[in-house]
Amino acid sequence: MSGYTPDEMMAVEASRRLADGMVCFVGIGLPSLAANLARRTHAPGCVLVYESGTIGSKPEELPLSIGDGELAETADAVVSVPEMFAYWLQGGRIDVGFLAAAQIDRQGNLNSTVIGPYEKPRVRLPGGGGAPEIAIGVRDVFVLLRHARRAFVSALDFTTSVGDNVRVVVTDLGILEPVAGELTLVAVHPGADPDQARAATGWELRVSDDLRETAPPTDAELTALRALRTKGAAA
Amino acid sequence: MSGYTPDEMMAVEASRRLADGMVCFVGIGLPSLAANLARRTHAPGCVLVYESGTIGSKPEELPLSIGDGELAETADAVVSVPEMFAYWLQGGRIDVGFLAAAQIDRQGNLNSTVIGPYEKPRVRLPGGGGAPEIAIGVRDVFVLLRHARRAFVSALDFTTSVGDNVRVVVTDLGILEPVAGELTLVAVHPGADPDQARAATGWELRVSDDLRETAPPTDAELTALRALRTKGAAA
Amino acid sequence: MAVVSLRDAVRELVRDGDVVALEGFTHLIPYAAGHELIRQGRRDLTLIRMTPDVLYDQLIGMGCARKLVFSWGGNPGVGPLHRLRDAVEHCWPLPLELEEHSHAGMAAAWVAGASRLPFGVLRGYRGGDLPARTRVATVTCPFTGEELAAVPAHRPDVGIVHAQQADRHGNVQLWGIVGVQKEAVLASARSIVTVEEIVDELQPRPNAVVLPSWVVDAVCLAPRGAHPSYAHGYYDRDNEFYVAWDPISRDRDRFLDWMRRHVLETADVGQYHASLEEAVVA
Amino acid sequence: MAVVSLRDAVRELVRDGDVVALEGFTHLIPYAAGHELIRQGRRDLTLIRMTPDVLYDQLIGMGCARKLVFSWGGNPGVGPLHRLRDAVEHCWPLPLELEEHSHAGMAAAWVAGASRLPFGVLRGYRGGDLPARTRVATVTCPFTGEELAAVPAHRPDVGIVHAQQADRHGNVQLWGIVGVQKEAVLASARSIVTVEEIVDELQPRPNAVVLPSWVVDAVCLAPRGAHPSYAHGYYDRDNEFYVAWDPISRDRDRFLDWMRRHVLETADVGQYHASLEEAVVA
Repeated sequence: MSGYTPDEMMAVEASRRLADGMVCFVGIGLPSLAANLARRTHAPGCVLVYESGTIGSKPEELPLSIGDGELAETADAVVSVPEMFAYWLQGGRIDVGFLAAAQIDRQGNLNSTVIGPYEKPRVRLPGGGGAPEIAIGVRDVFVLLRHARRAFVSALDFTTSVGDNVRVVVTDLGILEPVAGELTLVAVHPGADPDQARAATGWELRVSDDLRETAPPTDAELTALRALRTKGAAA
Repeated sequence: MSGYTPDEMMAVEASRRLADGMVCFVGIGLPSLAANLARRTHAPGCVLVYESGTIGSKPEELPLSIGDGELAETADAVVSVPEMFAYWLQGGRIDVGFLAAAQIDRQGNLNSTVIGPYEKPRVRLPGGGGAPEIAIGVRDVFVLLRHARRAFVSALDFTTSVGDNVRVVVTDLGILEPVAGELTLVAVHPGADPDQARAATGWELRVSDDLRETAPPTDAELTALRALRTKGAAA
Repeated sequence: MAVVSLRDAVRELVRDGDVVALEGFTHLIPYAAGHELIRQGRRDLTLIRMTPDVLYDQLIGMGCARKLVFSWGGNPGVGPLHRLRDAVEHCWPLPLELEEHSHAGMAAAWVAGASRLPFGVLRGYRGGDLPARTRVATVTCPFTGEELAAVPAHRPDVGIVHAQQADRHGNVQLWGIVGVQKEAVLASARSIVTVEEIVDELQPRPNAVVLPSWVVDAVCLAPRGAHPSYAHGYYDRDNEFYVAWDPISRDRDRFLDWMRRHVLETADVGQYHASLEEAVVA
Repeated sequence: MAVVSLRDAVRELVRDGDVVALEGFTHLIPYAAGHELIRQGRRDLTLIRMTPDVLYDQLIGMGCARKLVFSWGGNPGVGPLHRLRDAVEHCWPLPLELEEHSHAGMAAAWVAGASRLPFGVLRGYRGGDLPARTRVATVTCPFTGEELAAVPAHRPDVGIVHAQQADRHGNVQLWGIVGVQKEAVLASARSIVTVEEIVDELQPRPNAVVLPSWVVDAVCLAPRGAHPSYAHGYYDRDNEFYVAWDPISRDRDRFLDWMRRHVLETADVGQYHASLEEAVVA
């Protein structure tokens, strides 16, 4: 049980930041994994909200899409998509929103629109989806993003959402938090070091003076996490 | 069966103007009676919409209020009040709206707000409710109002809703329709004459050159009407 | 959210001078909560409701309200509200300020409030005298140039609604004609929901509105707490009561006597119903 | 409204150059109707949808679309849409104009369309590069002075959705995750609803959207017409198909071959499913 993947470390660390009773706007993939893990471990009352309109979903299996049937079946309430964005997100009722992106800059601004120029992109990405208003509508934005120079860039190709409410970026190497307006490495995961993070960052990464080491996933966390993943894989 | 009341004549005449398949925004009292009568006689596919949010209500008994439980139970759909006004009324999906009022002028403008000055009213009336937007949101407004000088006035104390879409005013004496922008007596009910209508109108009432006489309620109409009323009274 | 007594909820959550909405569109009108406001002698309230009916007549007649924000104030299917008229026409027991809208305007103001927008937009308030007498403005569509009406959002201090059920966690479900109750709760800074029943688990129902426990401040058990209004699936509207209210409310003394007997001298909704049954027997 | 064949509905109601929305938020995506658009060779369409997924990848790859109005274009949980990318990055088979919004902006545009308002208002589109690239403007609150975003209403020529059931009169009911389907139908000048089943009478269900027959132009029977999306209560999402689409759609020839075999050379949704089963067996 002592071995674990970088993705597992990311999901575990993100889940730890969710407190019981928090209301979370959850996307698919690692965020959904992290939020469901929190619900299965230390935060059983964590409320999962999916942008498809499900409020308080309690899926047994990890969904592949944000609109899987189980999310509706296990929800406290299902509302229309316009209501979700107007009454619930814009209504200021969501504590935490998870975001991912193709690029992030040192202010926590995110790009999920294009790589290259907008009119003639080298890579056309899926686009903003819920991100622009999640970024300004929730109290705390958590970003989950693997560390790489092409992702941690000095200048975004396109600003899809603004970084004002980004409180933490969890990567596969460590944890960044805004310090005096700039994302700063405040912790590294076991086995990683700050130089790896510096090398994987496209700007000159600040490192906190009291750099911490993340606690590795506990056996209980890994067991709960893998139970979730297995179910998801079996779906 | 040959005897009938002025109210019955009004309800029957109003019901005759509803064609099968028309979608009607219905208020309580005579409009509800007229619309339900139409549904029981010549227009079984007439769709009754109540502002409480019920669409396609098919009440067995006449409701006392626009929010009676039976309206919801027998509806094709029940929506929230905001949705009713935004998607359905403002959405332009309603053919006919019934309005009543305390006062009407020769342009069909209506007052259901105050008698006397607004700030120091002699009689404070219930207010506009749905009327201001029904008056501009439906294709045809039908007004049901008993003829009296205090109701048919040369100048309203307050304009609650505008007369632009008023197509007919059914009174206990006859029928008024706009002719060249002014409500004109185009028919009298059996037993009534234009002078009675003139005397009960606070402006100099125009009378159509080819004044018709309304057909009296048929036995079938009266039977259906009284069946409805009896049920309502027993509720 | 906690399941608490209605007395404690009103004591802790409603203050003199508050803007309070007790919503309900004919169905599920929160009478028990309104009566508790009267018992606790709240004063200077600004009362919001699309269709103020007999409950607001009672609150106004008992001197709880300073201002009314509304779109239709009558006794549905019966006639006028005599206490409302007496306050507006003769300042009894107190003057009552009015802010008057259309239903469509009120509905848009509720949606804006629930959406945390400062205003709602509608095609309305056209041509009549209402715009000159109320808080309404125009906005111009930046794409078409059309002028539309803007109404300021409702943002009450307290929103109060009645529902059929809550579960033990305080999740609320109401169904039937749902009116603007969801919007009233979500637009308010604080909220109280009275319920017919507390159940182990909410069963999803057609046309239901569900309010998760974390958007409600207090859930209070108040069986038959909507009387003389009704609770779909529990009891019917007491149409006879609405008819009987007309003569009771016409006369100031008779009104005050009725309120003393059935509200002030009863402690809760159970005693209120007992007092009504006694009155029928007597 | 009339119950007609999907072929006739598309032939009569959808024209080249139309603005068409086939909505569905992961659930109830109207694949059968989209495939019929491809079979009939519609061209120059402006396609609207919040979450264009594999169906729009197919329409774009087959050259039906001139423009896409959207907020998130991907294969949910899998990756990018290769046909969408190829059109945007390499103009294959045709250039594709994009009008790009956020989900919140698209939702507000749908609500405005259903409400027959020219624009929707939201607190959004702030600070990023999107406003410079799309149709969005600002409006100022006449009461508070706050600046808010305005989006132009969606008003498609044709709105197409899939639902679980219609009754014999053409009243439609859908339930589960309901997305923006009600808004898409009500915002459109014409509408087509494909259904899993036609029943004698609709039974009211929790969380259902009901569309009365008189707001729908054509109801078409299309069992399993949402595949590979799903119909709550009928069949599950075919997650494997979404995963399998990635390699199929990566390659132009393989894509065209797949479309020929399963869409162009099949006459309807029944034959489409038969062709998929054959492919598995083969």
